[in-house]
Amino acid sequence: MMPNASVPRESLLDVEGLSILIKDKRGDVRAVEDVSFSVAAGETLALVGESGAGKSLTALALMRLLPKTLAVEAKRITLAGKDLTSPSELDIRKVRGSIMAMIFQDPLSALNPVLTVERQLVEAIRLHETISRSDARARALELLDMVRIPAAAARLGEYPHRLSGGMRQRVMIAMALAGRPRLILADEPTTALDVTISGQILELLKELQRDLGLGMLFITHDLHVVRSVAHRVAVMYSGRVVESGTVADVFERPRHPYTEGLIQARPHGSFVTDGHRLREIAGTVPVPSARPPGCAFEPRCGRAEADCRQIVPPLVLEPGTARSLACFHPLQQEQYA
Amino acid sequence: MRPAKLLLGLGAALCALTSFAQAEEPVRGGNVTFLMSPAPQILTSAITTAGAEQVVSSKISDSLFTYDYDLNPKPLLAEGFSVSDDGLRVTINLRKGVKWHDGKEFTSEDVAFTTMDVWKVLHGRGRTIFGNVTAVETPDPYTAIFVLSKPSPGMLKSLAAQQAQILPAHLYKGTDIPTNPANLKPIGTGPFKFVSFAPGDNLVLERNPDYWDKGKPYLDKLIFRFIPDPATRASAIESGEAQIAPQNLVPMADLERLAATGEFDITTKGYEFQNEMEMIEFNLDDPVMKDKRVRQAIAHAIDRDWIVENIFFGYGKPAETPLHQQLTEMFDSSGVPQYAFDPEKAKALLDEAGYKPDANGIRLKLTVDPLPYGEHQASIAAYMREAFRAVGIDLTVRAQDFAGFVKRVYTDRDFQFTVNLLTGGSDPTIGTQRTFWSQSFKPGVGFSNGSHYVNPEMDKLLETAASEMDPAKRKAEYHDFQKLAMEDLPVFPLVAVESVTIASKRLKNHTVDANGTYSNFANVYLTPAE
Amino acid sequence: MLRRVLLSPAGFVGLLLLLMIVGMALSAGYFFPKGPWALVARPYQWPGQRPGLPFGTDSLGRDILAAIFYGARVSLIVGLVATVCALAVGITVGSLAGYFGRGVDAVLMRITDAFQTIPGFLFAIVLVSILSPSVTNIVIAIAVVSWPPVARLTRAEVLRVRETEYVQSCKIIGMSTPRIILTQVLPNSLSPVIVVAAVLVATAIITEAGLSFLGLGDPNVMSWGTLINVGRPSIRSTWFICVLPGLFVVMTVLALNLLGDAINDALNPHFRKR
Amino acid sequence: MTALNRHLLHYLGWRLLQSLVVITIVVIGSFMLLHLVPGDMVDVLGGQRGDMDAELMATLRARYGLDQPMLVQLFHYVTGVLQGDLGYSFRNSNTVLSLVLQRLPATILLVVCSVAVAVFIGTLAGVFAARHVHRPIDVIISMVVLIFYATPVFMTGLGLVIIFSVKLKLLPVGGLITPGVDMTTLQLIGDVARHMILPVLSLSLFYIAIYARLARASMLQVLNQDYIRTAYAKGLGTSHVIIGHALRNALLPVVTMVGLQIAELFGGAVLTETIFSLPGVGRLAYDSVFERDYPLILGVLLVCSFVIILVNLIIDLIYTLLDPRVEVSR
Repeated sequence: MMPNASVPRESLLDVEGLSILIKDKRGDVRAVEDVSFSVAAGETLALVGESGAGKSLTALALMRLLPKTLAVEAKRITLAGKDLTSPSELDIRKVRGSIMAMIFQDPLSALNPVLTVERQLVEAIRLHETISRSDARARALELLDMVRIPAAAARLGEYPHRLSGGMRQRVMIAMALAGRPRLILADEPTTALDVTISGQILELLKELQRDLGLGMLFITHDLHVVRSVAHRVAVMYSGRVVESGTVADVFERPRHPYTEGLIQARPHGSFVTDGHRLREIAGTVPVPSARPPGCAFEPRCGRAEADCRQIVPPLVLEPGTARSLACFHPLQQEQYA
Repeated sequence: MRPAKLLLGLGAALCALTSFAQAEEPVRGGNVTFLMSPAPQILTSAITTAGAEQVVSSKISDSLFTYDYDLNPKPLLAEGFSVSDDGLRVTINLRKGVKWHDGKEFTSEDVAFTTMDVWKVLHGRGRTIFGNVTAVETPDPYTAIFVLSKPSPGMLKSLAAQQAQILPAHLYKGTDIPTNPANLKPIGTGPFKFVSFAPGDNLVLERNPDYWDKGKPYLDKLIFRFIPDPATRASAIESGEAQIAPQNLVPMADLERLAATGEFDITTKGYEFQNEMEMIEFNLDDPVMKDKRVRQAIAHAIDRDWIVENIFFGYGKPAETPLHQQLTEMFDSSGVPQYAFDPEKAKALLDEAGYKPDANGIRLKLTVDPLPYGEHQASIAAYMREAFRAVGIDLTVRAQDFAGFVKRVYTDRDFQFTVNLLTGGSDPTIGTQRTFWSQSFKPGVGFSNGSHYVNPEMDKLLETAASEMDPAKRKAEYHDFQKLAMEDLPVFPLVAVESVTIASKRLKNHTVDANGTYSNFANVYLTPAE
Repeated sequence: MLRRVLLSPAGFVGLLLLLMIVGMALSAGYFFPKGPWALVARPYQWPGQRPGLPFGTDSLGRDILAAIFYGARVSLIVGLVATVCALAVGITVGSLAGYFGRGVDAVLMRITDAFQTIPGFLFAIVLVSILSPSVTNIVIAIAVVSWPPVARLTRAEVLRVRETEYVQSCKIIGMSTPRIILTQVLPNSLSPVIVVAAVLVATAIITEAGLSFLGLGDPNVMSWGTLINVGRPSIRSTWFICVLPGLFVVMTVLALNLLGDAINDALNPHFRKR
Repeated sequence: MTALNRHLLHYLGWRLLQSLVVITIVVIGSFMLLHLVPGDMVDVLGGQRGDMDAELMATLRARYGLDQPMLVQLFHYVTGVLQGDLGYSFRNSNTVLSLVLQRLPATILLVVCSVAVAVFIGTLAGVFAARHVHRPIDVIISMVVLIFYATPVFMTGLGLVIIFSVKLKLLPVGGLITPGVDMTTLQLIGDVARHMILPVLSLSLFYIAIYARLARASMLQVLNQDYIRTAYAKGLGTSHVIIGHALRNALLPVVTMVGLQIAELFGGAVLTETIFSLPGVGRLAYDSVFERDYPLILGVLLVCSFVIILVNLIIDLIYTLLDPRVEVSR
């Protein structure tokens, strides 16, 4: 079930100090604050956290698809050697769909209802590649096969509303791959699907990643999905990355109290037989504008001390490991049973 | 034989003289656009009294005579006429060599057929004008003799194109005249031939090359445009797209402005055949209106000078008798009771009649029905509502459309008084008699004795004057008529209306006689623009 | 909701204009005790030509400003009453058709279609000439012509609301049908109708002006339409008689539409923040 | 594809049946309505012809069948309509059908061009305003179109005539064709076009606002949809997204509105035809109401309703072509 442990290769995407501000007359609010992470080719980084943590915003910020009322600030963003810290409209347009592609959550509304699958696919293909219409059609068929859509030729002429949810998500993936991207941003692609279909989609994504050597930033709130798809994971809380590292490390030896709480909150085994109550984390995620001064998790953290309240703990790489942590009083190694 | 022929000769000479006076040489060619509204439904006026049809058909078919400003007949299709001593036989000598547009010869047969089978049967006014004609003898193709049961001097005054358009017998005889296709594709004897008719939009006539009056008409084409909106008509004239608009089709308020530009000439001549009068018809069957003092009070409460000045812009005169001032031969207001604007007298009369003012000064409530045709009657009614308030009468103006008005007033008799526009015509027997003659009252028949006035003395007076041969005696009889009418006041004449024609200065001879714009436009020409 | 309407610029301007018009209507008696019909001076006086007559006089010498003040009263009443009638009929027909569906819906909708296939303005002309041009008849004609769109809109909303769970649950607990319609279905389907109401009042005022322009106005009642009709023949020279009331028609319709927009935005705010 | 055709036929059949019911209601309803009108055609004839006596009026009434009870007249009328005979207009001495067909082209031309202009410019303005939402240009556009919507059609019309025809003398004052000039078909088309500019402009200016506001609202809504974000994510430029993806979806409510508005436009045509003296059915109906020419009024109402239903049918089909989700089985 565990993906093969990844050996750090040259990174595909480097994000440093990314912040997203909600511009408002009464003063700007930082929805996402000083987030840093990187994704290597062939590697999947999961961005996990409760809803409202700013996961989707972060992905949309990379694609510069945020609504006008939100502003993006970053120290450094590089993608496959290209500097995307503050790209012009033209630069980002060239990158979208060609180097970096995105898959969205709700397949039902992500496809244009009045255009056939073929038109939307061919459009994506011919956007970044000068290719004749017939060749593009062939490429589209090829893509549909690649995402395992049965009887692809028949499906081409269909309108989205005649396809099932899973089928549509496959088309979305095909569309994302049309521009031969090197990095896929997947924003909870399986959340809207029922369990069996989402399992197939996850398998498909892993296969594609392996076959095409893609880097993937996978956004989810479901830890199961993280374990089955991701190599590394970054945990976000109220707009900040609080812990990141390899999935194995973080899951077996979570150091940040919030990560530990998340993992414990996961139901494992069956309720009926084991009969023990689920552990939940008291309190709720603060709204960005009402974020406490120090560490955002402080009010809900059993281990909070005075310094947690005053200073925002910086995300620090632990020497000698692949782990980064933003906590003054993390759980120590030995505490594990 | 009466010395009529001599009279006629004099008239002809006079006419030649006047045209000689215009030294300018008539310019040949050019098209003239003539504004008209409402649009005609058919193109012959032989079976209708509607204005649009009259203007149009007078250019296509000539009539027997045309009349100078003093309503003396001038030769057209008839070269002359003579009246027998007893006034019962009127012989008309027709012009030779006149052809219908389809090449057929114009003969006395056409005159006989039109008089007996068309005018007397289907034409509203024709039935009274030619009421006394028992037969039309045609001894030869160029002589028609009207045989009368009683002398009708009035008839001789109405053989102009407006009332008496002659139809081609060879096309109409034995057909259902009102639905005869020739009504929409007329064949006439006039200076202009029919080209095309787009109902509601335009009618195009072109020069009749073999018109009997060689060398005429001067114009190539005569185009009628039917524009319903008064403001758009004014724009058409001002922009030069149209050259002439008769019969107040351009609102009087614009005339001042257009006159100031110096490019137009504005005339009130050429409507001597109309002699339209704005009148109040009192419903004598109504309990309140039955009382003469109330009628007189209403008369005194109206400032007719104000109406002429502000609603007719001076184009008209306050009426002093039921006859129009332009009927110079008959009009005589000396010794005729007058009703000056005198609110105090009006209040006194109302007191006398027993209508005392109540708490807030209202003596009685009345309703007026203005004729829904053009905007003058509605304005007069609106003015009266305010003027009557001063004497304690609370007046309500009732609006309805034409059909509703005719049914309410002349069929249902459900009204107190109207503000009506009655055409006087060129002779009292044509327009005025029907308002006062008890015989003309019949429920359902429009514009005839709306007040249901029955006065044997008046009937006798009208009947003798109608067939009085001696002009002097006839004038005296109509003078008595005017006195009696203003005494009994079944109808209160308000304004002797002067209709106005506005035309570009470049358009010459558009109004040369009493027919005015209803003449055949044979002499009309257009000088080139500078 | 009112606060949100006032906040949006459109709503504010609209409300301001409307209050001004309503103010004129209410204060007409106070400013012009003699009423709109009195002949105060020589006709066709240009605005400002005589002191005390800022808007000049019409073709009979009546004070145009007085006529406009009183006209505001009539035009607003015509607009409001016609709209209320149209809403009443429209909502009844729409809710019945929407709620009961099948037979009732088919019949009512065909009748609505019939009304909507006949050109509204032409139908109003025929109606007014039948009933004779008086204010009440004009109101009836306008109402008869403007209820179909309301019916159609209400029906669509009722169809939507009828399927919602809370209406189903009412049925389950045995609530009587009329009570369901009145207390559950209608309150939730009327918000778009309210927005249309503002536009309906505006359309009614324009229709009344149009009818009067064609001479079908009520001569005994001074509305803006009456004044326009009085001024129409001389529009080429003394155009202000027509244009001044016309301006007020424009202002009222503008105000109502702006208000309609503001209410609409306030009711479904989702694309306000774009 | 045969399934689709069968579906289409079923749909068309159902819609035609509905339309027939509607037309019957229109015919019978308006026939009853017209008979409530005080006074009839003979009253008008009597009034206009001067002194017609009672017998003549009685004969005319008998001849026009106005003396029979209403139901009998209705029966005759309906049987006539079924055979395509809409009756005879005695006032215009022509059959109602030819009279109406003679004047229908002017109105159709006016209405169709006005709708086209209103929809085209309206949508353009709406989309442009939506694209620059809440910016000055958006407010200006919304305000300008609103002002034209608030101005009654007859005032815009007269204003245009005064400016373009009288002062600038560029365009004809009214009418459909310059009469009395024989022209080749090409010149004729040019001439009619010149005559139609002002009427179409004055009628469409009124309706532009409706389409502009609708297009703006619908475009704003569409730009919110997920598939627009997907389009941007593919790397498409803004204008490409708007034209390629958003426009087609935003047009759906606009097309429906055309169907609803078409009847109003015929109504509005009455005023425009009066001002620009266009020989259209609007004015024909208006005049015939005052002449109590029942067959003609009914003829116009019937033909107008028929055309409106036809247009609605066409618009429904266009809608199904534009929006594949509508399975023609509504």
